[in-house]
Amino acid sequence: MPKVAMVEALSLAMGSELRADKDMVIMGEDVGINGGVFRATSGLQEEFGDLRVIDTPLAETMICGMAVGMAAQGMRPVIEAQFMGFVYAMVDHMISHAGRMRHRTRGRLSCPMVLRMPFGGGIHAPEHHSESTEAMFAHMPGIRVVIPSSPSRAYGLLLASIRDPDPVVFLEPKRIYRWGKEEVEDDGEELPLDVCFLLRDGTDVTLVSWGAMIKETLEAADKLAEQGISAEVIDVATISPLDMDTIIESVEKTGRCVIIAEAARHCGVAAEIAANLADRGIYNLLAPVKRVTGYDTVIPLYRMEMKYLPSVERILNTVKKVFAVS
Amino acid sequence: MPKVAMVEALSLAMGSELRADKDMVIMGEDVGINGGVFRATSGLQEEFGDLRVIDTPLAETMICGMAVGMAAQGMRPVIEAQFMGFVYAMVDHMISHAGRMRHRTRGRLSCPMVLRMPFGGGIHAPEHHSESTEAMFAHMPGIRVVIPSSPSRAYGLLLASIRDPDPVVFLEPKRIYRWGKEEVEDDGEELPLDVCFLLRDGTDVTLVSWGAMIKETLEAADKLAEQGISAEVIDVATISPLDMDTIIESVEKTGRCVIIAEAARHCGVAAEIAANLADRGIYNLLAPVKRVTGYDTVIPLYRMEMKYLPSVERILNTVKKVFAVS
Amino acid sequence: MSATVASFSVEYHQFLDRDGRLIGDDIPELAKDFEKLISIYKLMVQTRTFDFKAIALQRTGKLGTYASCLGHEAAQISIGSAMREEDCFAPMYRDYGTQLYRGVTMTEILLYWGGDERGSDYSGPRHDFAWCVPIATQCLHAAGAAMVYKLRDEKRVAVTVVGDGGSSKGDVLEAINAASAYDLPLVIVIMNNQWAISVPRSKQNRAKTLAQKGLGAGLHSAQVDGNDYIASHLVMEEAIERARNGEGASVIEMITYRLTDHTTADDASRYRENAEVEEAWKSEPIARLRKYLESEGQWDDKKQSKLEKEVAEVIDVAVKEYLNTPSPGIASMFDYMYAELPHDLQAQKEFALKEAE
Amino acid sequence: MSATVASFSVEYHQFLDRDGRLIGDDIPELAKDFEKLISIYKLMVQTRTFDFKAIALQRTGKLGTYASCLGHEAAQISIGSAMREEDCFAPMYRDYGTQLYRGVTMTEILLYWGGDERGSDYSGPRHDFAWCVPIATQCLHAAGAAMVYKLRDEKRVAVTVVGDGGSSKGDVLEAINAASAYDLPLVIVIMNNQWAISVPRSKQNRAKTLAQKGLGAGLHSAQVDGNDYIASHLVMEEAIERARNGEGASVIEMITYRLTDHTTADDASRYRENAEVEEAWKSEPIARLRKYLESEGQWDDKKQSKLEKEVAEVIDVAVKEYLNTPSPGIASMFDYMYAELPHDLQAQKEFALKEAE
Ligand SMILES: Cc1ncc(C[n+]2csc(CCOP(=O)(O)OP(=O)(O)O)c2C)c(N)n1
Ligand SMILES: Cc1ncc(C[n+]2csc(CCOP(=O)(O)OP(=O)(O)O)c2C)c(N)n1
Ligand SMILES: [Mg+2]
Ligand SMILES: [Mg+2]
Repeated sequence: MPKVAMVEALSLAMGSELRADKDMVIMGEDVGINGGVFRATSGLQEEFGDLRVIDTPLAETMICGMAVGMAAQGMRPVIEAQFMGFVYAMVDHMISHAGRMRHRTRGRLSCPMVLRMPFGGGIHAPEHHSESTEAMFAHMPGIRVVIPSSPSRAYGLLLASIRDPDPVVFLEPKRIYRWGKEEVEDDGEELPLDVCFLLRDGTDVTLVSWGAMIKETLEAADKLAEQGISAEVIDVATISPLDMDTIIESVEKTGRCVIIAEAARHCGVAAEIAANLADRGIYNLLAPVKRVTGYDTVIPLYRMEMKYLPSVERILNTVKKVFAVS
Repeated sequence: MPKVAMVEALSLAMGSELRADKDMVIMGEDVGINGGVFRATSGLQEEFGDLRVIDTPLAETMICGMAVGMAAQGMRPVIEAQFMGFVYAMVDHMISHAGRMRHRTRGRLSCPMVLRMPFGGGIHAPEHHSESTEAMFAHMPGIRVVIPSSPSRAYGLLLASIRDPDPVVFLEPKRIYRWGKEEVEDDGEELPLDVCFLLRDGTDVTLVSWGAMIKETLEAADKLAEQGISAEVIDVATISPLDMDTIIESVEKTGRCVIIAEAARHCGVAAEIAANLADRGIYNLLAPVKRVTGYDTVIPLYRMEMKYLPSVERILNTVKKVFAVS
Repeated sequence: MSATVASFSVEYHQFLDRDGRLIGDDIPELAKDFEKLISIYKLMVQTRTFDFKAIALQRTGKLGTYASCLGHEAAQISIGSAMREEDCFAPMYRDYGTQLYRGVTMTEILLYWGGDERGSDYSGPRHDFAWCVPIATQCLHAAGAAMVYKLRDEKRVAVTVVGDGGSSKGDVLEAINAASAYDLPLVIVIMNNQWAISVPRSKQNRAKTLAQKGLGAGLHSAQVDGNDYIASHLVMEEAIERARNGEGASVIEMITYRLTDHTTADDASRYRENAEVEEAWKSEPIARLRKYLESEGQWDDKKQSKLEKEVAEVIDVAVKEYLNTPSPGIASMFDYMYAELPHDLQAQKEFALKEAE
Repeated sequence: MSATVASFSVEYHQFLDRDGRLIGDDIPELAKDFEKLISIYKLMVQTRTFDFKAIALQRTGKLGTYASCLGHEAAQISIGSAMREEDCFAPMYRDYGTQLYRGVTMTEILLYWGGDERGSDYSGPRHDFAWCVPIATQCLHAAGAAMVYKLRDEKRVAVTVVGDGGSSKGDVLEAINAASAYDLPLVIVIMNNQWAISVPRSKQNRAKTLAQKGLGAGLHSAQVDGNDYIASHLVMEEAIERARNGEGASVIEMITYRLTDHTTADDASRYRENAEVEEAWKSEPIARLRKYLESEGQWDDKKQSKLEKEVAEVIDVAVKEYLNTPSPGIASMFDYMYAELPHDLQAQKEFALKEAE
């Protein structure tokens, strides 16, 4: 089996489900013949035709609002925001309708749609192409928020997201779209949408992350191992609902936790994890819970963006601090 | 001096600044002759004319996008979203432009605007009229987020917000628009936009809240006093930037902290406060940091909304828990 | 060199003048279909009587804020009567006339404004959208529904309504554009009742009509007297059948008037002249149709009294049913958030249930 | 009864055909103002030469993703030449022609695409808006600027540009509506270059023109050959002067063609035929104006060589300046977030500076 990158795994998942479910359609800007600007839908229009893989006018509110309407009438639209920086015109329909349709109508209507988008920085992209505002979606009731960090998780989580009877925001860490190739069997097997993934066993400190920062987090764990520190690495993967049990179990063992996120710090998802530890996990903590995050600034244009994003070094320095204090 | 309610204090502040600053204008749906649906701009169009207090077409994106443009060209627009449930069409311009204008142009252009809106539940209003999504704005770089909880703080904080050279989201807890009348001197004195307000001194537990929940929080503190528990009450007031120093100082003294917020729990502002305590405050904590919040559901229509909103009883039960464990 | 590359016009349609007299030469069949007109008239009276009852309930603390449909009866019912059951309706918040025609019950309307989600679990067409409070968003849901019918090759049409105020919102314009781009079976009705709360039509823009927004994307666009049931029905019927037959989407502006406060939370006397309202009453749709039916010998005071009695009775039953509906219960806050309750909400539900004990 | 209540049309304007011949009878004065036309021609050549240079820099790793303006030179420069300095320009992301005319420097353009915010600290009119990446949002900023000029009674006009793709977004339509509602001194240019990345014009909607979007709100709306500098300038000048004189806003559709990839990150050969591009080259604006000037005896090969040399030199200076610009430094991430750094950011700045040590 040839190894594939995450972006190809996503394409496999969408192709597999387009084949299996005639109600599924893909809609977005440039998703058709162009295959999306990152090629995540490459070849799909060719295989399934332009009534299944549909280019749209350039209008995000329209794409999202129509998807809500289509989902409520029994189809399964998988829509794309070309970059997370362009999703904000979709926020109204997501929070006011997608997340409320089932609740509002007591289950008479529902909204089985997926909103996919590449997110995060680090690819030398222009302004507005490097956003990480997953917290905005995680705070919306009625919406699942899923973030893969490897090709196989991308495949299984996207399949599950498409099949889920409720709306899912599916965030794709574009910095690792082509990193960490794996063999991915196109077997239609989905992964659960409510558990963390334990990527590395450890005993001394729990490193929690998601998306592209998994890359630096795993590298940091390697470096820590060289220094004799055994780090457990957890990929949160589904930031809503958040599987705190797995994280708390880990911290029961390690007593220390550092959360690594690319997004701005203030009111980010990392805060939710730390807040849970301050409540349910407090008696297990041997040290302060630290967050390694982006700054509360706009992510700068690319000359400075690597200074903004958490680096392996920043992670290591922070881990050092949680050991200094015990 | 007659006592005024919060909504009147807001009106005083806007009138005062319209008088002082010819560049200030008010724009929004029904802000003119109708004085806003809650009467916060009552009488202002009559006094200042319809070129200073301007009714708009029904288009939130337009209102916010134009305000960004106006602010960048040297005016000080104070715009209104009629309810927080209708602000989502403004999110794009707030995050993509208002919060970035100064940074993007290295200070060449800036965005001194205020986006006001009533928020929160508990007034038996229809669907979409009871939202508390302040976390969404608190996570946006470059934007201040301010929430008053009394007439005098409303007056001073709104004045400061209008005068601030950067964009401010000003959230008005409508459930207490007419509660807790105070004498408010219309003296043009502003309040700082970066500090918490200590509403009640205490030694045993720190209760942290903002907006309309201050009402229940103060009531809970009264009840606790009857039970011999001395609660310190902090009104966060500016959720971005957040004055953690005051909160941590209080917890250094009390060792216990309960955060009360009306919003959905997951990734809300309460999480940020707890996360800071899990880091900088950890060695002072005698008990888990607890959050009393709305549920991670849509706020229900009004028959059930009081079951959704944190009650005095829910606060007391939670405080009981942080004493049970030490 | 200059050359005209495109030209357009908007037509206005009316058959009954405000005194219930037929105008123009081309008298449509519908004007002589008295069985139909009488049944429509009855529903108009029921709609209005219900509306008054709802306001009374609100005034006596038995209902929350309520958005009246007073004055919109002909326009709304014409939409209902031009649609088929399998078509899809995406309403705004005061479209009771259309909805009653389609089978939504008065009890359901009261439940919704009485703060109970069960009101939106319509017994009417189960695929119709729920009331929509975020203005204009429903237009895109309707466009989505129309897209489904088109993709599935079903001969169904989506119909949506937005106000004169709401017509300024991007959602409407994007829906119009989508209808053009995908050639959708969609009809967008702009219900121009002259006011958006306190903001008059003239402040939304300076264009002569709101219908012409459809021209921006090349859609069929027309204006109709929305207080004239006959004209409204015919214009809607034409637009819906065009859509059904693959001849494209339409934007229909219905001219009507909001005869009372925006909602029970509003006080229209703050911002509009009584004289204007009095003048508007002279064009209102129910008296107009009644006068026409009377002039044709199809209606009289006796029939009216009987109707009023019948209507009062059915409304009474609906109100009782509403008032006797027990609380939805704590669990209902959680149970409809997802098809399957996730672990975090399961825990919150247990907490809430325990707290309520 | 039916009556026409409103009618409209869209005119198309052109003076130079694609071979540089004057067409039509009414020859405008501008066609004989050779001093002006030559200076415009020079800027067109400079713009294109700069564009090629920027792409070369990107290909050699010295510049980030870059959005070319190849083919848009006449249209863009006509906007610049019809505006006054005190007017306000709210660009999209590839409007270098307009911007160079207004005083933005080539170094600034390179800095922006080179990942340095200092590029947007224009030396050009300091009140102009920065490049705008979130499509169509700039239209509302321009409407806001126009509102300021109107409220302050200044005789200034705001001009903005949006693409054929972008014209589908609600922001544009809300800006058009606002321009009508407030009678704003605003000109919205729809730069129809036939493609929105891989999506052709025909997929945005089925309307005959994009200009007619203005008709939806009753604005003056016209279409012009955007590869004809003379027609474009005159149409823009008329629209801008109307706005300045309080005669209302306009929507101008300029017909042009994106002759190369969407940006350097794109590969247009994936989705469009080479034949179409080749055909489009026959209408491109620079050769056309050159042919006209040559036919009038105003230009020749010698002048052309001299121009090319001059242009190469100024571009060389700009590129050097760009390449030699030192890093903005860590502090720059924080220093422009607020007029005064709040305490939390102060702490983060200190942390970042320490980390960098
Ligand atoms: C997006 C949004 N903004 C504001 C409101 C508050 N609001 C409710 S109704 C209304 C006026 C609507 O006027 P119009 O569209 O003409 O419809 P009408 O009420 O006259 O039927 C406003 C501003 C809302 N519900 N949604
Ligand atoms: C709101 C938004 N959505 C998507 C994008 C990504 N994107 C950048 S350019 C572009 C196509 C724009 O086409 P058009 O408006 O015709 O302008 P052109 O690039 O042809 O000049 C897209 C989809 C964006 N920048 N902003
Ligand atoms: Mg109206
Ligand atoms: Mg284009």
